[in-house]
Amino acid sequence: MAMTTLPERVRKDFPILDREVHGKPLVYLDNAASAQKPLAVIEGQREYLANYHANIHRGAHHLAQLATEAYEGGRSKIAAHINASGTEEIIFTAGSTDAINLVAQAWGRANLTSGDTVLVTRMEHHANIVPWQMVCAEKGAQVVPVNVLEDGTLDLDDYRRALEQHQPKLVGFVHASNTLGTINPVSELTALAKKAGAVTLIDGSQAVPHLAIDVQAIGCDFYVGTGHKAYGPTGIGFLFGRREILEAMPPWRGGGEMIKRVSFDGTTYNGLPHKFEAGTPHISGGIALGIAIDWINGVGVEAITAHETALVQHAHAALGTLPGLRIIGTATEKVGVVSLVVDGLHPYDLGTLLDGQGFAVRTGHHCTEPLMDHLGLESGTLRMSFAAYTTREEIDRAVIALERAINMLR
Amino acid sequence: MAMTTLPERVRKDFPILDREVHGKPLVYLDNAASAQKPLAVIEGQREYLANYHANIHRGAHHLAQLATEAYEGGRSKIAAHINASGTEEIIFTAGSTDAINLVAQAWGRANLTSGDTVLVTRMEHHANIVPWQMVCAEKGAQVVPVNVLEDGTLDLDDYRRALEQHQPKLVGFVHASNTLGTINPVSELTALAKKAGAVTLIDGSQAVPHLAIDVQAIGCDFYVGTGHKAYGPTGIGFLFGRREILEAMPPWRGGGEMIKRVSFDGTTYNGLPHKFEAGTPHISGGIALGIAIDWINGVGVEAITAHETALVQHAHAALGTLPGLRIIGTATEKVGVVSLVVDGLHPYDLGTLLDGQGFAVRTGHHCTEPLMDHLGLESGTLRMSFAAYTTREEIDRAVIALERAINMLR
Amino acid sequence: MSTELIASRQNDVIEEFALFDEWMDKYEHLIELGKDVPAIDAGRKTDDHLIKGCQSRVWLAADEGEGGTVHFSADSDAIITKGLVGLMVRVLSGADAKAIAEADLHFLDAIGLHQHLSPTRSNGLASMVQQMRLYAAALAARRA
Amino acid sequence: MSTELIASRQNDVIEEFALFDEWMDKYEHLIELGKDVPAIDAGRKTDDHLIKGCQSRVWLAADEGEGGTVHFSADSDAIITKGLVGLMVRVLSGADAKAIAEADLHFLDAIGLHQHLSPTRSNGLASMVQQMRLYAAALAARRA
Ligand SMILES: Cc1ncc(COP(=O)(O)O)c(C=O)c1O
Ligand SMILES: Cc1ncc(COP(=O)(O)O)c(C=O)c1O
Repeated sequence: MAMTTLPERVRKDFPILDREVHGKPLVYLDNAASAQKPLAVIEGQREYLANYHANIHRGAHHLAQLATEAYEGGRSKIAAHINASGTEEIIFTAGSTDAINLVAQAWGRANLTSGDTVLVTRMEHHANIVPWQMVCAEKGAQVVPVNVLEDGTLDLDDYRRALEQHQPKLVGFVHASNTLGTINPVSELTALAKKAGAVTLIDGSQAVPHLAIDVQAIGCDFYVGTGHKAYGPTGIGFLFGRREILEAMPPWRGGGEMIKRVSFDGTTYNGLPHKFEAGTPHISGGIALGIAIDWINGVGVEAITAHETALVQHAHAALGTLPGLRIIGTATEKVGVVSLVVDGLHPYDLGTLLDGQGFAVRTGHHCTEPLMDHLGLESGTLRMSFAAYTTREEIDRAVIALERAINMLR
Repeated sequence: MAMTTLPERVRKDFPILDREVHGKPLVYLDNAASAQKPLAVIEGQREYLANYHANIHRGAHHLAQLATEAYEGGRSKIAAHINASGTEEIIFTAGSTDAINLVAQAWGRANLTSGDTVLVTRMEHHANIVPWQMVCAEKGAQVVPVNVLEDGTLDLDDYRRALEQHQPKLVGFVHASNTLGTINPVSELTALAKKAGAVTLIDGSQAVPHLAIDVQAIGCDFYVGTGHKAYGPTGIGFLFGRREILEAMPPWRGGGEMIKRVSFDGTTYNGLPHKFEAGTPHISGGIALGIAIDWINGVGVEAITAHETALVQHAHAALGTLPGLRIIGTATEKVGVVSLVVDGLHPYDLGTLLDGQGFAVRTGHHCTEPLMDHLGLESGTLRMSFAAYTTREEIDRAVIALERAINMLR
Repeated sequence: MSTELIASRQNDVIEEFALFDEWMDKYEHLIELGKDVPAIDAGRKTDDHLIKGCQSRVWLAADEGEGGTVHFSADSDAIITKGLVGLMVRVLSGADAKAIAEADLHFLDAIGLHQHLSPTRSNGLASMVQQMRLYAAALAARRA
Repeated sequence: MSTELIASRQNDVIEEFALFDEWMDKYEHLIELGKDVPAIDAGRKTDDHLIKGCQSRVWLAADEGEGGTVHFSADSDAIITKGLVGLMVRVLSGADAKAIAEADLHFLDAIGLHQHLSPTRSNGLASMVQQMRLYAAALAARRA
């Protein structure tokens, strides 16, 4: 009995996959940068704008009510998807970067003082480094990195050592690395950090589109994600925070929605989650992110994880046949990300020549410069990254195209 | 010769205007809260998501290039529309609230010290009050309000007096009030503030959809606007800042895009405008906001201003016939906003009964609580607000519906 | 017992509103109820009893009655909200604490007014119902 | 004079690339040019002369020649970028400063490679061209 593959089932949902670039059929392998959107998301956003757009909350009219319900429905879907204990633990943000900045500024400025340490890993995205550098510079605190091993996994010994040595106030780490693919043992890392008395923040940007997530099982204090990498729209993401920690945190942005009462004699703030959501929200984004999560669940997170795991193994094997090619990041547990370098060749040249053949890949440091420095990869890597709609055949064709590029450049 | 009216020309662009609520045709008079979107915006966003979505900047592949060009095209359109002297003076933000917070945090924390004053007006939206209260509380500075007169215009004498007395570091004011409709004499206010040595920030949220704007002619340092009120999408807005002032400002959010180089030994920041744009931007929002501005210019800002001015006069006259009704905000220069109260009746009741008849209006304090307190309007007002597609006939019907509501409640 | 009481009162309200097909007629009735509602004692219409919604304000007073029952009285500055809080009081007041705390309040939904219960509506009604339940739950716990 | 020189050099490049219809053939040629480019003197491939794009790095050296002309030499760590900087040097080097500062550089567009000039591409090329112009403009101003 023939089984349909995941891509066979889902590709029809993605209109963009039928297009051409430079006269060649598009093969989109840049999903870690941003995933494409299923029709349900595109149409859901359209439907909102064409049928029930209105500013939400505090609106007594029907459209405002419809829009509020749909937007708050998006929040509920996120809460359920990552198993938060309530919707008030989900703060809508403009993305992961915005979410981490919220924590760095609201939690960090209230809790970090001179001499404190924030511990992160050398595989962090800039989004989980720079906000901490900024607040630490202000407070006289320091950002300390944990080492990454040759195979792209975290150096757990160094992690334990650093926890003990620095007694960090906060520990931040990626759930999955956007450059290496490595899936970190987040429950273990969280438990160790908690034992050391640290608050934990997990950057789930690359996990939400690929893995089942249970923040209560993990036990972390903060968890962030971004919509556009999870089949959702741009300009929207979320911060999960445990209720108690969010309640104790001062607000960050001021304005409408986040207040209870404003006067020139003194202003009081709203309850969760609104305390952290100033101004008119990205209503269509919240609605469409909810639809994206429905889409993921409709397809099945486990099916996506299994599919991508198989793709990574296939890609590793197929790329291994090209001489002079080295895969960067060979952890056993990986999301659908394959970074590589080719001896003597510049990733930019390879990426350009793949583009000419219709393949969208990303080259450079992938916003992980400290990792690239650490691994001695001054020009970065070429990264292919997969999604539910990526096929083995696309990977095979990418390998052929890459071989052609290598030959042209040699 | 019969002239076509503005609504006759543009209503076909707005699919939502054909819908019903509670079985009655929708009459949308809540435009100051958020405007509806023309098809060009809805379709442009759809087209992007279905055809050329990719993460932008630093991408070497074709889709990334297309997306980058379109997104940066949005920035250019904003720059041209408000006559900024270059695109690097336009920072994309999540909206006006986010833009003002950016200035309050990045400029304010670097420039305000103990004893300093930030001067704002009593007609400000919470978005132009609370961020200043927050940074002033931190710095030991104070927020001082300028009075508003009975007719809803700014008390210019009090403004001059306050400038002299407090020598404020920054002066912030709305271009047009979302509650009163009042258009402030922004060039004059800016010139006076500059003479007093203050930096100026104009909240243009309610001006962008209605008025022609020339930031160089006005001479202000900062000007903010929000997409969703200007026929554009949610989750996007902009900060204009004069190049020199932006260059001197430290960044606010940290992460990807806004950096030049990241390392654990020290991080350097990117140039304008990227220094202030951390993380993956709201790409579809930037593109669609550009389309919205094209739409406004296609229709003609002057035509929109003239149309709305006529609507306001018409509404004032028609509403004047209802006994016990008082219009709040009777300045000669107004955008399409009409606030009102009816003796002895609660705006919430009136708004609910208008909703039942198909009319979307807003009731309450409109995020201007200090103004409501000042005017002694504890329960706020009922506000009807207009857009290019609003017709005289809709206003006439709203007046009849309001009369029915009043009779039901008396 | 009290659970049935609450259920039958809800049915009464639903039947009463079934007379009105039209949205506006329903509101006309609600307004009449709002005008009639035996408002809270003047002496209790104080900030202690105030629930500040963003749109309208609600006052709520709760008293323990005989046998663990709870008696409510309430008021609002908006007539429609007042009609709604009056309905809520009519359905719940005098029932026993446990039944109130656990009541399945479906009548607003059934008569097509559920949107007023949305917390984002900010008329104070949702907060009021929450406070009624909290008061009742606390009382029930004390007596258990 | 120099303006015509720049124009005619651009036309030469455009003709040269007109031989290639296919995207890949065009790049093949660019790569050949990149391999051939007379790189910058080793002694000048220093951080002083480095233009750090995010994707590839470019080195640029500029010297004043006779009669207010400017001579450029350049290099890149990526071959395709190197081919492109080579073309840029070929078109501009030796022309007079004013002409360089004001040159209408349309040849990359004409041969379908304009996307490499996009500042957001971050390959260093756009910054290099900007620096060539700035150097030339400064020189022209000094001589005016
Ligand atoms: C005058 C004024 N300023 C600021 C804002 C805030 O805009 P946004 O909510 O889009 O950030 C609004 C609208 O809500 C407004 O009317
Ligand atoms: C691991 C990781 N963290 C954070 C981010 C930042 O996400 P965003 O740019 O959507 O804010 C990204 C993606 O760019 C990422 O891959």
